[in-house]
Amino acid sequence: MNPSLEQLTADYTALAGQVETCDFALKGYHLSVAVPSNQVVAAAEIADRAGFSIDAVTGVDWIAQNEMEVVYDFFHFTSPLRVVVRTRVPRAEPELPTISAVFPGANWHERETHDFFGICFTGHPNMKPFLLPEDATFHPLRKDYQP
Amino acid sequence: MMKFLTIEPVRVLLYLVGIIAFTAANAAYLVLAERKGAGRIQRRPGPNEAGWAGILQPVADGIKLLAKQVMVPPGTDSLLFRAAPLMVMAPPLLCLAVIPFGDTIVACNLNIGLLFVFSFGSINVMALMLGGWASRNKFAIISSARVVSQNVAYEIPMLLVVITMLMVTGTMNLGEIVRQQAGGFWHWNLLKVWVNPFMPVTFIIFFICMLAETNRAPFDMAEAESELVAGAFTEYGGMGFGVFFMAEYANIVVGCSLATILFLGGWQSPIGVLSGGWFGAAWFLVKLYALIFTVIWIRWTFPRTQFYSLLNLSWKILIPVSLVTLLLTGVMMKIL
Amino acid sequence: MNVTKETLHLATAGDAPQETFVLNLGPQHPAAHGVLRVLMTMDGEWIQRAEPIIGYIHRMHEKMGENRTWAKFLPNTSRIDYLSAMHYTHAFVGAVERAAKIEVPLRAEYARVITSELNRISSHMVWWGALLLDLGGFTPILYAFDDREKILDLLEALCGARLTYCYYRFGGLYNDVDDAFLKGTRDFVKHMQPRLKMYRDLVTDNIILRKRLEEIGPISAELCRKYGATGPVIRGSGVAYDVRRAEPYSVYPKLDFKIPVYHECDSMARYMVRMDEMEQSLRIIDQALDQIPAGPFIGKVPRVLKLPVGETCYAVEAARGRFMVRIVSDGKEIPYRVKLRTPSFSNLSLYEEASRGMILPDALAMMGSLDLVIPDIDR
Amino acid sequence: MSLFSSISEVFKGFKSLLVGMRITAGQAVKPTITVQYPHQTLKMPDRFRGHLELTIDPATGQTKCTACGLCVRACPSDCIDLDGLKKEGEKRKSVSKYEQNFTQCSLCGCCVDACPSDAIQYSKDYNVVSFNRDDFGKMDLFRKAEIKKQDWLKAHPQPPAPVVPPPPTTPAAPAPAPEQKQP
Repeated sequence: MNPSLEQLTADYTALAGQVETCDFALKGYHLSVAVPSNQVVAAAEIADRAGFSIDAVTGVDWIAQNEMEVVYDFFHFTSPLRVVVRTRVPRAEPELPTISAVFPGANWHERETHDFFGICFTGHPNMKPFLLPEDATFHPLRKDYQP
Repeated sequence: MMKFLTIEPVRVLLYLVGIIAFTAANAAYLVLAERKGAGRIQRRPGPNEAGWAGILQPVADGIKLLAKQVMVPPGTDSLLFRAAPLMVMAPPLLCLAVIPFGDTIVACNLNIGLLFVFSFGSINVMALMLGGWASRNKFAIISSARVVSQNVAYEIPMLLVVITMLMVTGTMNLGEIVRQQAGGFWHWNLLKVWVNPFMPVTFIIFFICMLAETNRAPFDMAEAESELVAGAFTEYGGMGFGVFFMAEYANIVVGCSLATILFLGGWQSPIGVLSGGWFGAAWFLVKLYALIFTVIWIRWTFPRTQFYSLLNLSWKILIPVSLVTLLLTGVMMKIL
Repeated sequence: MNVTKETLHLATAGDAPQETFVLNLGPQHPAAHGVLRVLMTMDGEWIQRAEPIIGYIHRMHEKMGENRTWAKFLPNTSRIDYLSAMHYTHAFVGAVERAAKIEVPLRAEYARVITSELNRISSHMVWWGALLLDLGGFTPILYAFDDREKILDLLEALCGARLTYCYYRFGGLYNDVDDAFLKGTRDFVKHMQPRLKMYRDLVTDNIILRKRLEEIGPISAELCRKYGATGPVIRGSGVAYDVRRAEPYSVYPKLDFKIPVYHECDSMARYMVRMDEMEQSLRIIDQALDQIPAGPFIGKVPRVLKLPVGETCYAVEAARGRFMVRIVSDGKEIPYRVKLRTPSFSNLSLYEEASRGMILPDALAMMGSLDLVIPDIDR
Repeated sequence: MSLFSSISEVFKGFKSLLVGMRITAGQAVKPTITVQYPHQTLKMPDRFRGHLELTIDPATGQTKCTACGLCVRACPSDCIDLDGLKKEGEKRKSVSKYEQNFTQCSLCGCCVDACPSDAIQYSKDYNVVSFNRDDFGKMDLFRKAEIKKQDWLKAHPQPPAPVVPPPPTTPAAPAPAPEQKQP
């Protein structure tokens, strides 16, 4: 069941997302989708239905815009297709729902993102400190972090 | 002088000292032999710094182990924890007392030698179990549970095999068993295929069971260092560990001696010449160390078996096969 | 023989109170390959829940990427997974080259393929030896290291380092591949064929190993998909996913090689995939040695490297699976964000679900077949 | 599984064990492959990356370093500390202090790549041990280079008298100097 680019584009556009088709040779992915933060679970479900696998979940701290970006990478086992779903949350209150119910593999990635950026994934089953020490109160990948 | 040596108390004392020395020297130097053998197989020289070609390595190891404090971790049953190393060393020493090294070289010529060896040989599993249980360590407890079930499972085919041999030889006296195999290797029980065509199979079963009983690789469930750290010995340090380690080798010596006596003709010369007296002892040792070398060779070749396939091997293959050989031997003996 | 409680007909139900205990496997445990800690809730020898706890050698490579220039981050990439350092450097230089549109000369690309595949073989050899060590076989690791040493000697003579090579540079290589290296590699390929047969006779066909690995630790393709497991794990579950084919990079499209796939989903399948991969890597090296052209080994690279604003991804097939680098640049000399997506991380994350109900030795055999490198997980 | 196939499986398994034992026995009679380290040593390949050392121009016996500081800027782990001063009568600066913090060095080779005058190279010294942390924390490469200079002077017994004429020949930097250049 190889997904088609058009179908995916249509699905994500229906999700109030801004879909951008990219040149793989320049970017390293085919489809970049920006969705509102409350739509990430639906976006993940679309990827799940299309047979994608979770690659990574990570964050980027855009301190100038006072926003944090959460990036979900999906890759496909059988078709050479890569989709990037991104969403932005305000820096002051970085919260968005977890997709670990859709992709259990996102569990660890989200814990890591929580550690590094302090982004809270609501509904996450096991939001414990992960890579950082248990008593760490800092989020090292935030741009205003001073060691 | 010779007369003085044959006085019973002196003789017993001499044999006691001799057996302890033999066991200790074997345990110490088999460790070196094992490490050297492993080195050969893995194409490296093995320990070679202490003395010429590492000949003093066991001494160095012994001094190191002796100099270490024996730690008794808090929460352990300290009496059992200390007693287990003593209990593990006693059975092989006792068993060696009835093993005939030569025609006349035996500490105690017991008529029920075979029974004696097996009854005392089974105690050593208890020591491992107690040691593991007393150390109050989760790995050690898993290990001691494994050791018990493994030894129970392998005692059965081993004893079935021994009963087969008992039927063939008709005696439990180890010296008598050897004497029956006199005159050339074709008289050995191993090759007495006219008594039982499955005789080599019997030997292989005995050998496998001996490996399992002595917790040697590929059946080393007691230690299983990649799963259970050091198994039952996890909490032991210094000479406590050292004694367990030595007992393992002492048990191998006993097991291989028994295999030599039961199947390979004990002190009998394989070609008929150069037999008797000290030559006999020499032949015995040659056969014994050849078997021990095979044990070492096996250890450094195979991965460890999984615990349940180990039990499966015993219950599903070894016990049925040994029962069949037992039956066949009975039938053959009745016919012939 | 996959032993579960059901196959042994043990009383799992019933009113008898079941006592469980927690076994703390690691962070210093012989089977944990480094500092992995697995908190196992055990029912006897059965695992009820095995929760990997990681972070013991976390080094925050991603933050290190944010406070040094692109070129200065290069040595770090070989230290994420020290066993397949070449692949990791490849991904990072690939990402930067893709973003800065740097042309790489063909000779450099072929040299990258040769060294990458050598590195893959050496990494699989460590895995092979370590797996056998987990299973209690001590000799294979020394045979494997004997052969691996030949690879390391070759690479040392080539770039001066044995493990953390840092051999690839933006636009090419650190220094040219010389004839001695090419000849040595050819000799190695010839030497390796009979050795692989020896490995097969000694270990792969061994009945004890087969009993330890066959039908142990099944991981279905669907489980892999949900967790993002890649590399030999997914290929052992019957999916022919290989980044070298799915997202072709370097000169791999010009080379002819097979992707070994096994459909059994068990530990033995993963084992066989890696053994076959070593053979395929030898094939790739052989072809690349025939095809490597003369020419420069490094392209034109600006002296002060500034990447255009935007983000770029680059994925390679490392020895353990898909390794992806995502770099975000804000036009300055130093990266804005470097994300390292490592294969062992995803491969381990399915362990909790896959190991449920297994017994301890099987679970450890399965952990060995996942081929974990802990610094790769912790980064 | 039928009885017959299980029996044949047992035999096949047993045979595989014997094959394994034959292989280990075959390996056991082959010579050892190890190097007994303190007694035997290996020769390091030409490209081996040890710690840094300052090169000496074989023509003049002077260090080639001009203390330009490019290596310091190229170093990912900030482990190079150098200082240069301009001697009288010379056009360029020459190095007067060169310290490498070897405890932090990752041996990546960026500094050697960056050096415009081939003034630094890797030593083939792999056996680096010391009782003193500062021997590595502040590895004084300049002093080592001075020792080498002395050796050079001993090997080239020139009268030190012509101090005034040499300046045109002494500028030790931009000459191509193909001595240790790696391809």
